[in-house]
Amino acid sequence: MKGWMGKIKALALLSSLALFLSGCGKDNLTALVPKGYGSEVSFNLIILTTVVMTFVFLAVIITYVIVLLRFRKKKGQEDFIPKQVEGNQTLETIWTVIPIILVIIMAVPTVIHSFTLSDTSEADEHINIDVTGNQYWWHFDYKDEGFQTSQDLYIPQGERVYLNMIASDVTHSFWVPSISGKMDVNVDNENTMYIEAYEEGVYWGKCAELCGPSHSLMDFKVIVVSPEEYDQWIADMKDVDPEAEPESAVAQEGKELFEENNCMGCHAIGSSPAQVGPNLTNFGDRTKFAGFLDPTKENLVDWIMDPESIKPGNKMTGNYPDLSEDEADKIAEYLMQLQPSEVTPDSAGGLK
Amino acid sequence: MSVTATQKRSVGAVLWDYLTTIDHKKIAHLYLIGGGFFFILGGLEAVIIRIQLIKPENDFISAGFYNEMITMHGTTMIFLAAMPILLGLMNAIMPLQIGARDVSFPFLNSLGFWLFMFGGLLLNCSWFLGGAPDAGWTSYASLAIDSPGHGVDFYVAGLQIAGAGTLMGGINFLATIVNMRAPGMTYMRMPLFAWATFITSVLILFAFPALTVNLFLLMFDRMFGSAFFDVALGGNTIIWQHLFWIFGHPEVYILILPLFGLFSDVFSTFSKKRLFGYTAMVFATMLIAFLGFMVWAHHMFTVGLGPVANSIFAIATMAIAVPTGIKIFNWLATMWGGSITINSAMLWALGFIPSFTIGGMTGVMLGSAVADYQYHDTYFVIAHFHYVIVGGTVFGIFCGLHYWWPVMFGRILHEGMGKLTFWTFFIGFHMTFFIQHFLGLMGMPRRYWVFLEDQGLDLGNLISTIGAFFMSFAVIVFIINIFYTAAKGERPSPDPYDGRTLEWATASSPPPHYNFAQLPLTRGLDPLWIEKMEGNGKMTPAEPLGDIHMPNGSILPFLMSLGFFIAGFGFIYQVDHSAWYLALYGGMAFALGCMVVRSFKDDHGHHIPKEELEREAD
Amino acid sequence: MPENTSTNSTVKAYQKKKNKDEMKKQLIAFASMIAFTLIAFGIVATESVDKMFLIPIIVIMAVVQVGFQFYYFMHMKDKGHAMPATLIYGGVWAALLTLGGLGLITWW
Amino acid sequence: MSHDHSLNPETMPQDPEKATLEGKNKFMGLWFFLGGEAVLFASLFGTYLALRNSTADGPASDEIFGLGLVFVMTMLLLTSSLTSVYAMYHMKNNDYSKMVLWLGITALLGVGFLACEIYEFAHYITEYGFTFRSSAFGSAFYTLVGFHGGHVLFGLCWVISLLIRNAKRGLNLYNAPKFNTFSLYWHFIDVIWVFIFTVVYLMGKVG
Ligand code: HEA
Ligand code: HEA
Ligand code: HEC
Ligand code: CUA
Ligand SMILES: [Cu+2]
Repeated sequence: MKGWMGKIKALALLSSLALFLSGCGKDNLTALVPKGYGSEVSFNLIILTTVVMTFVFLAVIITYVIVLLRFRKKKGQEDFIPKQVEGNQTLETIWTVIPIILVIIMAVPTVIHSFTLSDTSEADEHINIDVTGNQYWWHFDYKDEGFQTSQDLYIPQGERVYLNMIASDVTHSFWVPSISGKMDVNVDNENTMYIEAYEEGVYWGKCAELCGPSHSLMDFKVIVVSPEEYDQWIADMKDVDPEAEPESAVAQEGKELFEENNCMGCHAIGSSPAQVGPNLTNFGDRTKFAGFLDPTKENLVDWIMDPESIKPGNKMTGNYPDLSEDEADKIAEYLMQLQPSEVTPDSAGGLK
Repeated sequence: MSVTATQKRSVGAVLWDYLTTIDHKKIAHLYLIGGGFFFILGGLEAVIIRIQLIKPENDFISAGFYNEMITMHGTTMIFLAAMPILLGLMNAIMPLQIGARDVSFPFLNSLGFWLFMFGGLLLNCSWFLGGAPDAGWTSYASLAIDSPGHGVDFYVAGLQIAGAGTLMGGINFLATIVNMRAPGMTYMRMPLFAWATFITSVLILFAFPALTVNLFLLMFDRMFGSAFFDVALGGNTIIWQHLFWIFGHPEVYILILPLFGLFSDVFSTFSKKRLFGYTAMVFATMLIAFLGFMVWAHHMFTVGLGPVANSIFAIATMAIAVPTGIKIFNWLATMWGGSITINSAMLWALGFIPSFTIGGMTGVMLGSAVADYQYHDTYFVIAHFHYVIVGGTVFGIFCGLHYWWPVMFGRILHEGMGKLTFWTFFIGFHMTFFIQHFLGLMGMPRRYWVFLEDQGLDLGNLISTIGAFFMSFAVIVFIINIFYTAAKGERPSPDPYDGRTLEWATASSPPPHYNFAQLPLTRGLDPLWIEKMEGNGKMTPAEPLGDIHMPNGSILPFLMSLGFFIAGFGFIYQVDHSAWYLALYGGMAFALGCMVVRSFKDDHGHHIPKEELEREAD
Repeated sequence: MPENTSTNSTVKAYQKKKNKDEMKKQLIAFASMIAFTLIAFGIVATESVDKMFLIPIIVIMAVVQVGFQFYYFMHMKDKGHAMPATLIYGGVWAALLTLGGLGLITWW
Repeated sequence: MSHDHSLNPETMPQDPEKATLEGKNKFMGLWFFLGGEAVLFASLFGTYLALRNSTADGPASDEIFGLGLVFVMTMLLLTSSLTSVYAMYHMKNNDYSKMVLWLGITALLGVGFLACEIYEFAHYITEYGFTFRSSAFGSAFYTLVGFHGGHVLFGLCWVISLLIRNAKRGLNLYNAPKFNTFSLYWHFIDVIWVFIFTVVYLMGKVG
């Protein structure tokens, strides 16, 4: 078993290299270059089954080609009546038994890893984060630490992190292809999965269950930092003073506008367990905001003024007073300077 | 009844004839026309999807509209295109293959068609009435409950009506095969297409009720305030997923098994050999159907059912590879040693083997639960099921149409255009869907209105879209072929392909409406072939020539379906205004009234006298 | 004319007797169905059986009772019922799977 | 083929309901339909089982179910099953008037059953405020039991229209299969009820 798995792994490595070289996918998004435990386990099975399938396909296609080459109706033999064969016990047994064996070969590791991947018995000894899927954004509650964040999930490299996931409105599905396979985020019950990332970096996450018009824009990021940086980040986040006065005057005005225009009704800065909209505590550190927009001032102003045109069906539209471009600009200024920590996606290598 | 006589009749008379017909061959025409219409509609929707995805962050159509598009594409293709066309083929051919004059329940047969048609129309009315359903063809409960407007209500009402029609079709075929096989046609002498019809009907019978119930639950929740899927009141949305897939997985075998039967007949005919391993083929079909009921949760591996459930369903899923493999290899063995003719019908069958094998293999890969955590809800799944559905079902439908066109319409399709259709479709198909496997693995989830720039997905999507244009071209060629054939097509003999089974043993092409003046006597598998080999050339009659009893046509199926159609609107709109209850009760009462009329009138059918049969035979 | 018409009166008499015997069996089936029902209601009303056993017992009694319905009242035991029986068992199998699916793994 | 001829004891075939092809078809068709119905009710039972404890602060099953009425309903329906057996017995003996009589009794018992059921539902609604919308349990309960009730109602309409349409026709090979399929259907309704009283009421009472 061991040596055999080793061979598979070598093969996996080789083919992943080949795929990588041929430009198959974006490094921090593709499932073909695993950078975490879950995706590695899945990947091994993908390779194993692909190898089996290649074998099967060759068997079929070679016979097929021979048949087509040898047994076409021949010129001059139009009236030839082939022998009417009823069947052949040996042959039929062979092509029943071999597939059974192949299926067993694939089924055994599948069963084993179904169990390893859903084993949550050690959850208490590891980091636990509550994940909430909402129509079109993700919320992360570091409940052991007592603060929340949204959109960007920070985890330490090389450690197991247990995610307890539930949806607030409709079913979503949590997927970070490079790090782990997906799990549905149901409305009915809490699902727990664990992830473990091997390398520092910023990884794309996607919502994989149809959840409304902006389903395709419900991206998030997983930011994998070193364990030391992670501790630093936790400390910084806990330290945030939501009332802190921004340095620049414009941002100061922005802060007031933010408070006046009902933004606070939904968005918390600093920790606040209730959330209708994303927590903005470390908004200035986002690699993308609203899931997929570059964090430029223009984009942010556009968003604040008309989120509907950017993310159809989002739950922010129409729930706050109309803003002038100038006001939006000031709010943007304020939001973009919310950078409570030194530990940022950039320090993890930046979003590629 | 000769063809020229038909042509002379006025349009009105033909129309009335089709509205009231209960002849299985004409109902088949209706199914093919209805299903064909919806296939083009679904295909156009597919093309719109592909145009939207031709480049990153495209805004050809809006996000909400895109979701309506995929939902209607999936729903239309599966319920309103593929299944009806298959029911059409079964209707046209199965009774002939078992040597029957008609089906068991001709009235029900017609009712089944009209229910499908009106259900489909009802569903598509949503486009014009505030938006189509947009929760995916799977319509998962949490999103379907959340969906505003009436789109999902149309989905519920339309599918409920169309589904009832399908169920009737299934029961009808079952009773027909059990009770109406011609003398000597034992079960183990039935052509595989007849067997496949039988087993598919069993699947319909056991799978559709789960959908019916599920649709009721959704309807009650959306229209009458119940709480099946309302978590706040203790509801559970996973119930929807279970019931949907308890129906849904058997459904995908409903889509493929008839064509497995068809391909068996085609391979054997065009190789001039009897089917290799007939018994194994029959039992493999049964086994696939049986296992098909025990794998539904492979669509739910990521729901969090736990490792035990996932493992069981993974193993059961992979097990289906075994009977399917038996079939693939038996087909190859059928051709092995044969004398293979390659015409356009056979081309589709030959194209099917590698295409479907790839689709089946990716199916087994999906069946490995742990790997599915990566594949699920990505373009890998889209690639898988288009490989089996297009590479299996659609190829099969084209194969069947080319093969049986003479039986159904008395003309033979143009070969050259047939081949052009095949090659462009075949190339376009692989172009569109092969690349999607990689798109999925590279991180592209399905049902994505846009994919983002700079994620390495551009080229793949572009290729995929170009492929779809190739397929459109092929379909257009096929449509031209139909019109060309209708106008100028060759009139074949009743047995143009040197056939082996009874659909080629009729007196004329197309067959007379009573099929066989005298029921044929079957003396073994491939009955017509046996007679030909023994030098008889045609079937021995199993009965003396006598009067034939045939059922009468009726407009009631059409009217009843119309009643349900109206009631459907009533159901959908009564939430807005109680005046709509009028439509609800009115439509229902009308349909029930038709039923009462039907049951209170004795209808003993009519007799075709022996003399007339003799006259026509000359 | 119907094919299997028999004008022979001894055959008629035989037929009548057969129907009577059949009716007797059906009456016995009915009596036992009533008995089962009484027992089921009885043990639930009196709470005389432990809950752990009670549910299996009443379910088994229901199944047996339904067997009587099918085999005696609906004649599934008679000739010519092979196909109906096959399909009913198929339906029961599909039904059990559905029940298993919803009853056992909806809550996980 | 003499469909319309009334039969007399001398010309009666052994099984009038299966003597013609139409009869055989009806017979098979109905059985297959029942196979499908089995799955239909299984889906409803499954839903009920999954939701039976989801009472969402509304009334729970053991609080509201009363066994007395259910027992009466059970007896009514079981007996009606027997009476329809009698009807078929007389059909086979070609005794049309007795058959009609027993079918009439069957219908009356069915009406009694439905009346009890309507009373029961009304009682739950007025007494406990327990409705279709109270909780997922409520929805599942009314849907399952209501579907069965709907089947009973349909069966009643069926048998009554059969009795009316054939009042003057007597028994013949054309309508014998119709009576027979009705009686099969009626038994099946009884089968479903056996599971309903067991799974819903008895198990619900136990909690
Ligand atoms: C015609 C329709 C059709 C057919 C025939 C199949 C056939 C199969 N399907 Fe597919 N499937 C769909 C239509 C179909 N499917 C659809 C529509 C969906 C998506 C629904 C949605 O979510 O919208 C889907 C989704 C789907 C999933 C869920 C994926 C996901 O959402 O995550 C899975 C998972 O197991 C699966 C598996 C299989 C398997 C194992 C088969 C098997 O039957 C295949 C068997 C065939 C072979 C294996 C090839 C021939 C065999 C040999 C040559 C022998 C040797 C082979 C081996 C030993 C491997 N299918
Ligand atoms: C029988 C089933 C069936 C068939 C045949 C097809 C056929 C096709 N499908 Fe579809 N598909 C589904 C069933 C099917 N599909 C289902 C169930 C889904 C899932 C939906 C969901 O997620 O809910 C899906 C989803 C789906 C998607 C994914 C959407 C998404 O997730 O965002 C895509 C994308 O490429 C796609 C493409 C295609 C294409 C290009 C074809 C082509 O093969 C189509 C070829 C046909 C044509 C091109 C005909 C066009 C004809 C003309 C243009 C002629 C016009 C002429 C006249 C008017 C005279 N399909
Ligand atoms: C009704 C609640 C609500 C109100 C009021 C509201 N928002 Fe939002 N906001 C949301 C939601 C929900 C989202 C997530 C949208 C999405 O991605 O689909 C969001 C997203 C955002 C984002 C992007 C967050 C991120 O991390 O990606 C910003 C910035 C933002 N809102 C700013 C504002 C400002 C400024 C105001 C006030 C002028 C405001 N919001 C008012 C609900 C609200
Ligand atoms: Cu959330 Cu898709
Ligand atoms: Cu499936």
